Amino acid sequence: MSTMSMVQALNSAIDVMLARDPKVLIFGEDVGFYGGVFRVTEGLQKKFGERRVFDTPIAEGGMLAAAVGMGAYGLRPIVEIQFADYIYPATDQLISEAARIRYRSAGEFAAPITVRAPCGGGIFGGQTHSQSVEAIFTHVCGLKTVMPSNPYDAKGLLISAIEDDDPVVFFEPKRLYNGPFDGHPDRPARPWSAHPQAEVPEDYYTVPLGRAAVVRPGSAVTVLAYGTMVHVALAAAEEAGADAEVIDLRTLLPLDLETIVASVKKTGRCVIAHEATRTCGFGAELSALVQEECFYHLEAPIERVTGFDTPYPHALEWAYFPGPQRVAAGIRRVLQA
Amino acid sequence: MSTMSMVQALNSAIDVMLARDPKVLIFGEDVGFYGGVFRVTEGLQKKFGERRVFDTPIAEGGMLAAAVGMGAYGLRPIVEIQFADYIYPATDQLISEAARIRYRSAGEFAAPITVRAPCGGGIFGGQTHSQSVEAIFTHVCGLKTVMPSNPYDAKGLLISAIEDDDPVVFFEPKRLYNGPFDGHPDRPARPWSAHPQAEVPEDYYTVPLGRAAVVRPGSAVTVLAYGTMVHVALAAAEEAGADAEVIDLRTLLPLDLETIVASVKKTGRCVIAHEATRTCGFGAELSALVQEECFYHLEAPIERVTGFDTPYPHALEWAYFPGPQRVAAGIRRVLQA
Amino acid sequence: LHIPPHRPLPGGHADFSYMHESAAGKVKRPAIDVPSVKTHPLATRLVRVLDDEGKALGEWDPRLDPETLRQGLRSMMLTRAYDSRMYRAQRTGKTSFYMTSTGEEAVSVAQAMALKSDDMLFATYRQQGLLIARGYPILDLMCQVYSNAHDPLKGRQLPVLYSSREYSYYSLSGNLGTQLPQAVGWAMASAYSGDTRIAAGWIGEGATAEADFHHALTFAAVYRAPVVLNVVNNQWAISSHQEVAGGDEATFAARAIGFGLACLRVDGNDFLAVYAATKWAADRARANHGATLVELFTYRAGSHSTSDDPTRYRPKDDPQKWPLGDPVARLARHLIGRGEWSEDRHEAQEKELTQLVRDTDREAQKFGTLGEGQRFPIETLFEDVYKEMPWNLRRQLREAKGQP
Amino acid sequence: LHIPPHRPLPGGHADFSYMHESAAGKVKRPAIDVPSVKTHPLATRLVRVLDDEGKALGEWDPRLDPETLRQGLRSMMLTRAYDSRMYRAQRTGKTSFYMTSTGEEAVSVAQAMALKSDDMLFATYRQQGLLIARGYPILDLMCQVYSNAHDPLKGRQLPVLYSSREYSYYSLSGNLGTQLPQAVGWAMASAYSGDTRIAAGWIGEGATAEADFHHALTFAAVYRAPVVLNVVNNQWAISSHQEVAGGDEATFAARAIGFGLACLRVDGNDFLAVYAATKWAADRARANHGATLVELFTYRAGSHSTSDDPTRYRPKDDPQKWPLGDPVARLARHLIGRGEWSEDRHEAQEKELTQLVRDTDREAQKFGTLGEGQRFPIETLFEDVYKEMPWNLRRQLREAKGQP
Ligand SMILES: Cc1ncc(C[n+]2csc(CCOP(=O)(O)OP(=O)(O)O)c2C)c(N)n1
Ligand SMILES: Cc1ncc(C[n+]2csc(CCOP(=O)(O)OP(=O)(O)O)c2C)c(N)n1
Ligand SMILES: [Mg+2]
Ligand SMILES: [Mg+2]
Repeated sequence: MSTMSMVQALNSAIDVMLARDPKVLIFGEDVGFYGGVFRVTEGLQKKFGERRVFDTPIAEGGMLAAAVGMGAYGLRPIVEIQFADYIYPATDQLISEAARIRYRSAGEFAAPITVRAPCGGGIFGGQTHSQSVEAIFTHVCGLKTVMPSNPYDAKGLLISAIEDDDPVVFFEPKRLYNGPFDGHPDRPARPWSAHPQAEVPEDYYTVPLGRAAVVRPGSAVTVLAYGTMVHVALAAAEEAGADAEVIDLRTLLPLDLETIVASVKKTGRCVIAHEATRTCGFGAELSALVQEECFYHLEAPIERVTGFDTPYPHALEWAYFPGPQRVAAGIRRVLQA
Repeated sequence: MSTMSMVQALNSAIDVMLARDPKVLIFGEDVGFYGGVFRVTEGLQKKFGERRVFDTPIAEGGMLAAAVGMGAYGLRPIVEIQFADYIYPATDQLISEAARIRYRSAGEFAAPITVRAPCGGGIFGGQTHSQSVEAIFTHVCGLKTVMPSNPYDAKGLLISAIEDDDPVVFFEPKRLYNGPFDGHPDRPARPWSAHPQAEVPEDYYTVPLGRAAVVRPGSAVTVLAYGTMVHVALAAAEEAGADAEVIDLRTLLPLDLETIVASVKKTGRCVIAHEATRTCGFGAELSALVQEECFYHLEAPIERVTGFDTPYPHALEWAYFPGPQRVAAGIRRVLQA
Repeated sequence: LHIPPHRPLPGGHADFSYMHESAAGKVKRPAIDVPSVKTHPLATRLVRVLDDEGKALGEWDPRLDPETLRQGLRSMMLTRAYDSRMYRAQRTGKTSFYMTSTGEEAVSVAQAMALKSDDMLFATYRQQGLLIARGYPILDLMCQVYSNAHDPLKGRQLPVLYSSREYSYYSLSGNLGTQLPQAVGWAMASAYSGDTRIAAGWIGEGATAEADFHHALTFAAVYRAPVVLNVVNNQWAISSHQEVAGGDEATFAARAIGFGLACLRVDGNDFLAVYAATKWAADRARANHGATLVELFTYRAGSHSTSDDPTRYRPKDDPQKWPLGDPVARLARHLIGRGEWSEDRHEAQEKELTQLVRDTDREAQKFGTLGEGQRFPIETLFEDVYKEMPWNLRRQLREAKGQP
Repeated sequence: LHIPPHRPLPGGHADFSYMHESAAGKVKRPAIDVPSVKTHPLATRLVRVLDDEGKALGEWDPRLDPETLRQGLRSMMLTRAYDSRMYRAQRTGKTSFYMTSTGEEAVSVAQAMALKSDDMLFATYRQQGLLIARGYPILDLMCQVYSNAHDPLKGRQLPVLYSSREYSYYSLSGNLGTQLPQAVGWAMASAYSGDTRIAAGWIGEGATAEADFHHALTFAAVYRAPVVLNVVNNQWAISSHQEVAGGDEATFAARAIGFGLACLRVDGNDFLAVYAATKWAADRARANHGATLVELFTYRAGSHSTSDDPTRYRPKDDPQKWPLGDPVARLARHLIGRGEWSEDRHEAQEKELTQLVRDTDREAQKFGTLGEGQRFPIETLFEDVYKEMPWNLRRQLREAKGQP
């Protein structure tokens, strides 16, 4: 056990898997010698050599294609997309190839690859360094989609993703690299060292894909969140003084519907929070499912608190971000409805 | 006025606009001399010349990039993507560029382009000639998304799309090219000539973007559909013997929420039907919105009847397709709930 | 604005004046380990071995024994017989779609023979000859085309999008180009693993405009991947001529130059030349001297697929006028010239293969066709989306079965 | 598996042994209407005019009058002064991000001057000199970087992603490469409209691996678009050396060969050479002889951006050891040699520009900085997503304003 930041936990997961399995390798822009622009692969090339941790040409589509070919050979490549905003050039290889290969080859070939991509706001990066694009991939059958909210889960989920025999898109919220996690720019950011989930074992362990976690039990309202928004939801619950049950989805696809339904049937109220733009965001699917599963238990309309339907702005980053005030307001509306 | 098929109506819309506006041009794979694999541009190169109707290299990303550059110059290019399944290589130019340019340039530059793409099943084309990918684009702010269900709307909406100053993704359901429209492969297909909406004026007219149409009035349940599924919904309503109000959305983004809400508040029940895969499909957003807007009027859970969360199969195309039986079953469930 | 004019026109006559083929035997054969720049002059030449009389000339003659050549001839003829059978099967409504490789059989058959049987192939839909030359059962090919109960791909895929791990043949995609950079990735994995197998990828000249082609060349160059990258320039991409893909501005082999890759340009209808060029590139890759871009200059003699009528966009006599002839006829003529084959044996073999294909087709149809007979059960619609079926698919399967 | 080794290493010393620059004046200048193949040998040469003593030699000397050169020198010095000012502004927390073009000023300034003022520019984030040379107000540049109330882009864009229709400068994208094929599209539109304006696009050597580069070359070749396509090879892509982009296998100019495009490779730190090469390519495009791929061989003297420290991935002395010198010093030396400039005037101008930039910065900060002062109102977050604001954005705007 030691205290790890998000970046250290991710680095540790890759380190552990490179050591355990010679079929694992990782590549992407600046991931080799430099160790990645967010330092997630720092020290790994030195430790495991250039053949296992290396830079690629700047071509996300090429990286994915190479990974699919390597997967067909039997390797387990990890691809780092420097920013989720730059995953679009890779969508064809990801959607038309990686996600389809098992099905179209009747199980003869697979794509056991993991695509890591930092997502969301947090660095005043403007519209091309801040996007949350998960909903594009949760619509694609054949893909799994993961977004951790803390170092312990990040390492355990990333190891599960690497070991998974299907392609996994693994999103890493940038705001959890540096904070503030709770979405209060005005207050001093609480470092990971002050968080219990920063207690991370050095060696191998997994957090299973497809399982959500109830991170705050409550009985008045259910708040569904993932990534950074888990911390925002917790802060909002406090600020609304609400007996809110906060669920960290952790894996979006396959979704842990049971945990969600059990909670909403108990509370009768539900708020969904994500940073991505609202329309057709993952919150739409969550809302539709909860409504289908819990209709007769719902005492108030399901609320979505999300990013606005605009590109991510630069100067007004915090005005855009669905912070604790907005989530708390949503919780209050649902409780008063 | 004359009777037109879907293809003829689309051809007429492009013909009219090429004649009206020298800034309009159309290009894509095989659209020039050959007239397009679905014959939508037949005769147009002969009539307007190679400079206005031409073939491109096989590079959807290149086509979109060229269109964005032409749009910046002041032209109104129409791009034909031969199959919606092949739009992925163009997603970066469509999402990161066309959809963002007005915003990031503070209105100095725009992308007044129209991207046409045949979508959905209907030709036993298997997983790479049958996809309905609209939900990927309805999640993207800055884009408009359209899907007509009949020749009259197709021409009027396509003209509106071409004249629109924002980028429009225009999906053309292949099943409406040939039929059967109602999703009954076993029965003789009713040709367009037998449909009133095949009565189409030869010259210029528009059907505004952002307006749905109530194609079947009813008071017991609201059925939301678009494209081919409008015909399936109508057939299903008959077969369920239900007093169903069927709404043809026509434009998905911007959505005509008013018409939807007015109907559901009246009926208190809602079924959503689309051919695309279920999870995070556009139906999720529709369900979320209806539940947010009409919660206190809903007497039954909102039902989604959709394509399954699998790739589009070849042999089992009709088993995959959400046909009238499945939609009728959904209507019955909602009525009995 | 310059738009490449559409020519030759359907009304008019075939026009191949744009071609400048080198005479057979004229192009020198470099050693397999030369620096790639030494091969760049070959980008504008055409490696040819067989002359118009069917004699094998020059350094590129692979000097293959008659038995091997007869085997190649047989595979090409079998491919052609199979193609015409399935084309007609589609025409008579037994399946939804088909694509022939008529006129291009030397490309797939000679290349399959020049590669090792366990080299990994990332083909397009027009290299069925690769599987046939490797001895893949015609019955299984047919069942895939019929999407019937014996289809190895369970009726999921469009006809001709075959897949066979056993025959080291990667699942075909309906998306153009995607597999070329995958071949490079597979080759990188092979090198990473110290494996001696190489990869080979194919792409049509039209599809070279896709991003995947660029990615394949870039990654192959940067990581010196042991792969053979083939551009099959059959002059047409559905209705658009190779100049729409840039063929008028430079050859497709020349695309290698900007990446420092080796390149070869070869008469794709010359079995011996295709074999020799492929062997050269494969040996070079296997010896870790890097990837080669091979342009196979050939002609799509038939329609693009069962969905189009070529006489709407090119002259009727275009196929007949193609200057580089027919690969089957040319190889047969060569063997006959060597006294290793005869008109009679040729005719007999044609009959035999037609019969074999007819019989196999009867077998295949016993398992059903797209329209009729047995099918895979509904479960197969939901299997293999993931390794394990998630709850949403289990639910949807129940719905599809009409269960609550 | 071959992985390009990371070199030179931070610990060690600069190593430019991979470079083979031609001597100044040695490369011949073809006529602007030569067939593109005639330019292909230039892909492995380096067009240079200024020798080490600052003398202008050979056919490529554009023979510019002293006034024009002094103007160029001033724009380069102003760009450098502006860069260092804003770099420090970021360091002192006045904005989120900044990128300098230090060492590459000749690329943007000389190219802007060689093009017509209304030619459309599709630049990357490292050609701020284009705007400065065209006389775009430094104040507006700064306000964009500060995202303040006077920011022409309303605080929406990351610093340095400028846009100005008035100055024929297309909005910069944060996505690499995307604008190169857009430049081709714009050029196609210009040709379509019988316009005499051409387009120019820029891309870094690292980004040439993106699909957009391939699309740009393909479309430029097929439609013979009036465009100048520039690859700025500044040796680095963040931490990865040009060989990771394939620079060891061939030059980036050579990528033109496979498309039959004209190409030039030029000393990017030689103002006269850059001007002459750009003029050649622009004249060729304007005369409808087609597009040219120009590789500008230069060096990124500073960090990639304010987010990285180059000493972590390259030797400290790397910038100093760069063999092709500094563009500002080289042009100044040339002018001094011609008796048209002096050390004193140079120093004075440096002071003047530093002062000018300091004063302008004070002005700019009056409108606020990222952290402090005025901002654009919340409405601007929702405007310009579409031409007209749809209901969902109107609603969300009300929510953002705390209205019911
Ligand atoms: C990404 C993508 N875009 C478009 C298509 C439609 N399409 C199928 S085949 C074809 C022509 C391909 O021509 P070429 O690459 O020369 O191969 P050939 O058919 O001649 O063997 C096109 C445009 C596709 N399958 N995939
Ligand atoms: C599509 C995309 N992928 C990755 C990035 C992240 N990124 C920004 S700059 C850069 C390096 C670019 O190097 P180069 O093209 O040589 O341009 P230079 O910075 O040297 O001017 C990278 C990888 C991006 N902005 N866009
Ligand atoms: Mg072809
Ligand atoms: Mg660079």
